[in-house]
Amino acid sequence: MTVALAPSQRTDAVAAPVLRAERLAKAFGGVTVLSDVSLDIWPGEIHAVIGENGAGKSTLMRLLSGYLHPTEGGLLIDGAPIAFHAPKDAEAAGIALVHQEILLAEALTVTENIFIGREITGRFGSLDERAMREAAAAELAEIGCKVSPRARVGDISLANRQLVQIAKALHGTHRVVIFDEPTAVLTHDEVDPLFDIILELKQRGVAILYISHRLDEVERLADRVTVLRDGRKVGTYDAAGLTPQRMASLMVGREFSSLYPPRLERDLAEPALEIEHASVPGFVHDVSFTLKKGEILGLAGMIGAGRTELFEGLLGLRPASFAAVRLHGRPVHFGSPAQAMAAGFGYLTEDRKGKGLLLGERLAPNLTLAALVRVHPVTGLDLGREAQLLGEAVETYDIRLHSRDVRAGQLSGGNQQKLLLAKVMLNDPSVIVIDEPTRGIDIANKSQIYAFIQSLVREGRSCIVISSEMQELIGLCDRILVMRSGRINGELSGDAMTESNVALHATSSVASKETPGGNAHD
Amino acid sequence: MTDVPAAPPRALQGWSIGWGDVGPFLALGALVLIGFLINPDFLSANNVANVVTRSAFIAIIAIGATFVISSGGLDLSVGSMAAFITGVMILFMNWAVPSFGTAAIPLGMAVALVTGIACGLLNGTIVTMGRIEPFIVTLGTMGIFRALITYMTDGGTVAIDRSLREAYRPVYFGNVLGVPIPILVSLAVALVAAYVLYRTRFGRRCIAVGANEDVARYSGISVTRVRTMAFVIQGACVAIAAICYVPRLGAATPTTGLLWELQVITAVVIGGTALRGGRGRIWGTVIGAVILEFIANLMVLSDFVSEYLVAAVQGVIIIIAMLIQRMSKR
Amino acid sequence: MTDVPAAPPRALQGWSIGWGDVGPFLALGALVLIGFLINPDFLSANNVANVVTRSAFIAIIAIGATFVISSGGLDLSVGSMAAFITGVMILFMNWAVPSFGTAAIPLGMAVALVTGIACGLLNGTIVTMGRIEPFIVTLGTMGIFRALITYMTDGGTVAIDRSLREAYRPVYFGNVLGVPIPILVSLAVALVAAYVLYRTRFGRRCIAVGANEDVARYSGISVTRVRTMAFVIQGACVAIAAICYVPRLGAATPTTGLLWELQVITAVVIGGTALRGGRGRIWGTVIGAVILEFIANLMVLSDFVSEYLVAAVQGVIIIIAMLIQRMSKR
Amino acid sequence: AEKKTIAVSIPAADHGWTAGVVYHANAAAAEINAAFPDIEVVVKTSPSASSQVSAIEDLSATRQLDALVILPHTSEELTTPVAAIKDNGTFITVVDRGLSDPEIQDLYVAGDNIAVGFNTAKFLVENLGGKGNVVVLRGIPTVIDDERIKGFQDGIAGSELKVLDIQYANWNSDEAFKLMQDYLAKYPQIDAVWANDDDMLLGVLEAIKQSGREEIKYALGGNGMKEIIEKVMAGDAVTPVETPYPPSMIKTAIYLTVAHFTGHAPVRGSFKLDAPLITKDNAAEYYFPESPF
Ligand SMILES: Nc1ncnc2c1ncn2[C@@H]1O[C@H](COP(=O)(O)OP(=O)(O)OP(=O)(O)O)[C@@H](O)[C@H]1O
Ligand SMILES: Nc1ncnc2c1ncn2[C@@H]1O[C@H](COP(=O)(O)OP(=O)(O)OP(=O)(O)O)[C@@H](O)[C@H]1O
Ligand SMILES: [Mg+2]
Ligand SMILES: [Mg+2]
Repeated sequence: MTVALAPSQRTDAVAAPVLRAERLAKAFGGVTVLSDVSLDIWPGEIHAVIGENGAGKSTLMRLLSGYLHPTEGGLLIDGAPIAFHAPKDAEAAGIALVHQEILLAEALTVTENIFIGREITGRFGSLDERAMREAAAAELAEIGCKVSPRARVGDISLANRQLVQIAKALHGTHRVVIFDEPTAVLTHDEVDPLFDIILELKQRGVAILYISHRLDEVERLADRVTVLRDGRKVGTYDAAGLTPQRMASLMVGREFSSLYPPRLERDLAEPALEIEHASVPGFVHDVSFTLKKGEILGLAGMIGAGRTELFEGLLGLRPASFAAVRLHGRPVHFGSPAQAMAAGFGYLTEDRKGKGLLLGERLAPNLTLAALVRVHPVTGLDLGREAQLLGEAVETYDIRLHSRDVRAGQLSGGNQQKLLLAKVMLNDPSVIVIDEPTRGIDIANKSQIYAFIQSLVREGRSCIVISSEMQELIGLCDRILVMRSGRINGELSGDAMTESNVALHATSSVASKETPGGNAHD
Repeated sequence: MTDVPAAPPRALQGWSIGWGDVGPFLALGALVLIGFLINPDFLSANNVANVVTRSAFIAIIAIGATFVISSGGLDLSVGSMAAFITGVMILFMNWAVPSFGTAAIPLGMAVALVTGIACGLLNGTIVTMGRIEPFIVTLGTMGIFRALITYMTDGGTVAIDRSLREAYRPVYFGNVLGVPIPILVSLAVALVAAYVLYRTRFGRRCIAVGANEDVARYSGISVTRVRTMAFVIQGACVAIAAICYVPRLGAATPTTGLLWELQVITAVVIGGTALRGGRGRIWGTVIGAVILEFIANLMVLSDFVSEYLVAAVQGVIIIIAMLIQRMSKR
Repeated sequence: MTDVPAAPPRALQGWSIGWGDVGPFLALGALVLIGFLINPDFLSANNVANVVTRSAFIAIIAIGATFVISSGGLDLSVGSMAAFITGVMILFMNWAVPSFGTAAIPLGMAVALVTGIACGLLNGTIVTMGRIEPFIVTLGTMGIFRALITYMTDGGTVAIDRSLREAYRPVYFGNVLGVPIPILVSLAVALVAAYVLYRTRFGRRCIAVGANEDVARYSGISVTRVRTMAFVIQGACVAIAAICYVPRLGAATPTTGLLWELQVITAVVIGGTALRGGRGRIWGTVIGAVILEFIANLMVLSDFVSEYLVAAVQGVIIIIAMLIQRMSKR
Repeated sequence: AEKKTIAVSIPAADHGWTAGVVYHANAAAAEINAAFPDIEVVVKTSPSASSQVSAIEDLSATRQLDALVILPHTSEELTTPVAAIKDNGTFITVVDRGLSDPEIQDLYVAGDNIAVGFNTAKFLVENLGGKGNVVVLRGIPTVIDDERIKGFQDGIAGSELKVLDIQYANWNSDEAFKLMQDYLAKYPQIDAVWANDDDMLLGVLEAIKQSGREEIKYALGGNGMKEIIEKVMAGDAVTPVETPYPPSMIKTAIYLTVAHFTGHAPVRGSFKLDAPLITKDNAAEYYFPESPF
């Protein structure tokens, strides 16, 4: 306090950082995950924080916004030390956080979620629903989110939930807004309105902290970049001189070369999965396609294109009809995910928190949950074998953790994703659908996952990759199907696989015949 | 300014009857129809008035339970609490009547209300401060309230003073323009409760806490305060119910309110409130209480159920009512 | 490739006693200590044997409840189910004894087991197929089972045939190497249950279903089958408890098993199983049952509690035991 | 003649004694409905006082009742509702538990709870030579229970019989078994046990048998359950006597009520059934082998 009142600080006020972290450290139960991190955030700057999965980015952000308390070090606002006991305190000080994980009450509506804890009341203290709804609608419109303010959050897509979460955080006036991987679940088209908002905030002198594994976004937005590695700060750099290449090298601490593995040249003939006239009422209309054995097939589209629903229908998780489904030439019908798994079909969900992992459980039970036969000889579960499998998974997928005894929910977001991938692969599927494989994964690991997917097909498996990152589909896939409003609106392969082509087919109703270079069936 | 698609009009949403949730009403309709077919007397004005008046008791308590349950809690102590409050109230009135005459009645009502609020506060505080499952806490206080009233009355019964009996009688047996007073009271309680739950900050926060505690906490809501408050409301509702029913019962006995907690929770759930919290339906709860009372009534009016099997048939009907309620949702 | 430190050795984790969860043991320790200070007879071999033997029924039933609760369900019908199974078993044995002699006893046990499994299947099927809150379903079947036994016995008592009584007596009153048979049975049930819950696929799935239904479904688990199976296990456990129970008093009465459901749930929760599912503790449950019985015993052995206040003190102790249990977790 | 309706409202069978009541009420109803074409007897059971209030309201709301035979769950809670029915001109027969206002009843049939306790106490005082240690199990906190305990305490007054302990076991044999085990653990010397109801006595006997304790000279109950009467008939040393509180009093009451309508003279007044000691000699009179109680 006394420091803040010192005259020298006062005269400096205009030039003082709005938020300053001093030698922050954080330990969970004796394990230090962040140490000695100092940071200055200036008004009107966009400050990116990058680092590998588990580097401590989210932890740092939670410290800055009152969700966690530092074990050591402290915060200063306008040069005055301050301690947050709860997120509400940080909010009062003008700091808002958009979480990496979605934190909304599913049973409540969009409006209700946005206004939890700060409801607008009218006469006699009664809620002013109208005012709240209108404010919510305005907020949503501004970031380009098209959901109804009356919709139940449990009923809207993951991407829309993320947008609602952003709307919630942006409501009110702020001096610092922290975005922790806001675009991980968004497609390119949804990213633009968000960036407009961010730039507008910057114009108004709001400080932005921005975390992303999409380094091109960082390059595009950031003024300065702080790099974290293993819980320590590597340095803060002016964005001007940084290329994504250089950022990646700083993150991983060594030279980082190519993201995508070299394309495999091979003949694809034998069908692995044939789907004819698939319909999922309300989501997918008459979709047919064939996945070849050994192929990596991309599935592109915007939010609501119906890609996820198509496969949920296939797995028997929602009502759907198929004229025929053939797996390796044999007709199949999956009544449940269990049947699909038994047939050698694997599906990795896009919603790792809600449908992928038991966040309160330890890692080993999570890993083996869908493949218990593998650790279950007649004598019952073999915990030793299970631990061994976890060890292998940690190796193979490079899951970064401080102890194998933690709960899945305590892993960093990217490491959760890797655990989920390991879980699905444990079943040894011959055809695997990966919905958003690299959501929240750092660049070094992305390239590992790409290499891994390629090794899968090299072993004779076949793979469908659903992704909102066009780059990754183009870099990885042999062929890309673009879905739009529940229909296949184009098939791209070879040189036709360009960002502009994918975007074109995802947004406008070009008939598949006219697709340049696209040949619907061969 | 916005390009948000217009939401479908949901007239009357909120604190007037929520037409989105017709389940309980359908179940009630089916029950009434069956009842009428079995015994036409079932729909005689007299019988209907009796049944609905009776249901007011459980309805009022269940309205309180709607707050507790939708905020993610549970209160098993309501039955004993009702007995305890009735006992305290009667003891107080009997003590006060020599000095205050019939003014002892309003005084007694005030005492009942204060006692109820205190009981609710006790439950709420232990649950929130001790972070113990509400199930266990209220099972504990259920024993405590029951034991206290047994102790205070030396294991027996306290009857209301004869001189107050007639003066107090109208609170249960009277009517205004033909509508029995307990029905009016429960409607009033339901209206206020619906306003509080659907139209105030507290109500909104109650639901939010029940829906997702973490989200509520991170949004700056004091989960402790909201949960505790829900228990306090429950206590107040139990007190109001006790006040209405002292004239009917005329006494507190160690068996007063036995197993009411189960009826109350059943009424709430049949009404469409989610037992895991995050969703509260005041009018559904009221209908749920009426349904339960109609089922019991039907058992008495119909002749073909062996009296040993009454409980079985009741169980089956409740499950069927629940099925009807669920089906109407899809 | 990674620098992950090896996980600390967690010996004995899993189906032997989970040392990570000492809460219930601490609470039991505190209770025993207090009991001893109040009345040294509390720890006499005889008293301890009596109390632990008595706790066996609730323990066995509560072990079943651990499956139901950890898979996200709840079973309020266990008490009535116990009475129903006891009644069916005794009626069957009395009918069989003229033709089969004492072989009627093992036959009766088989009948009891089948009945229990059928009852569990009924509960499970209604819950999963009807998608109705387990609370309501089992409240309904609670009434149904109770009514059926009342009906079958004309509202009275069915006593076991005199000729079987002596032959059957040892199942409750006998011992092996000084350890009473009910204790051995409940230990055996606990061992098997711990194996099933911690060391089999089914156990894993049970916990997964309770923790997050969606994750379980996406992992290829049939939520319906797992939940139903948990209820079936509950039914089998109730049957085993009934089999041990019959020789104790030799009769089924309409009060058999009254309110056991509350004791069972309390034992499970005190034992550290989460009431909202996703976490099950078999050994904790057993200790929870023993704690409850010790509390009741302490009430009788101590002299300073008025008989009217026993329930209150019991309530307070349970809440305190819960607090100790919670505290030890942080 | 015009058909007369007699409603019988009794507690649901929730323990042995009430089960006996239900049995005898049903038996009486069946016999009367067969024997008197002009009389219809309707039996309704209720699990609690408030549901009993509801039940009699329902009965009177939907049909004309000529008579109501009621065994009230509790006195106070039923008084006002029964009075309301009386106002419609219904003949009221009260059984066992009196209403708070005796003016309401036309006919009253009851056992004598005080005598149940008192006679048992007198037997113990005489047979234990005026001194000894007694433990007592009581039922559910109600008037009946209070009266029995009071009678017992009056009965031992002046003797050197000492009541070591008295606790509730809720008229439940299981709880009685546990309570007795605990008494046995707590008190090294017990001369006699009194469970004020035979359901509880069954549990007590089992606990004594298990403990192998020999010093307990008497274990007595009350109510006249057939299993206990059998013991008395057989000359059991520990349970040589019994006090009746027969559930068949409901049958008596129903028949008396019927007599009011079929006989030539009105039947009114109070009938208090005695609670004499049942001994080996007179036990057969109190033995109903086909009753569930
Ligand atoms: N509650 C917790 N308990 C224990 N460890 C934790 C907890 N929360 C985070 N960690 C650990 O702290 C480390 C840093 O996690 P953090 O979430 O900050 O990483 P991140 O940089 O955001 O990674 P990602 O890019 O994958 O989101 C991880 O190793 C993680 O396992
Ligand atoms: N449970 C639900 N109830 C109603 N509508 C839903 C539900 N889940 C999703 N939707 C809607 O269905 C549409 C498709 O959802 P979703 O965004 O998951 O499709 P997708 O093609 O998998 O897109 P992406 O994978 O890019 O997110 C969206 O408009 C979404 O709002
Ligand atoms: Mg993160
Ligand atoms: Mg999707």
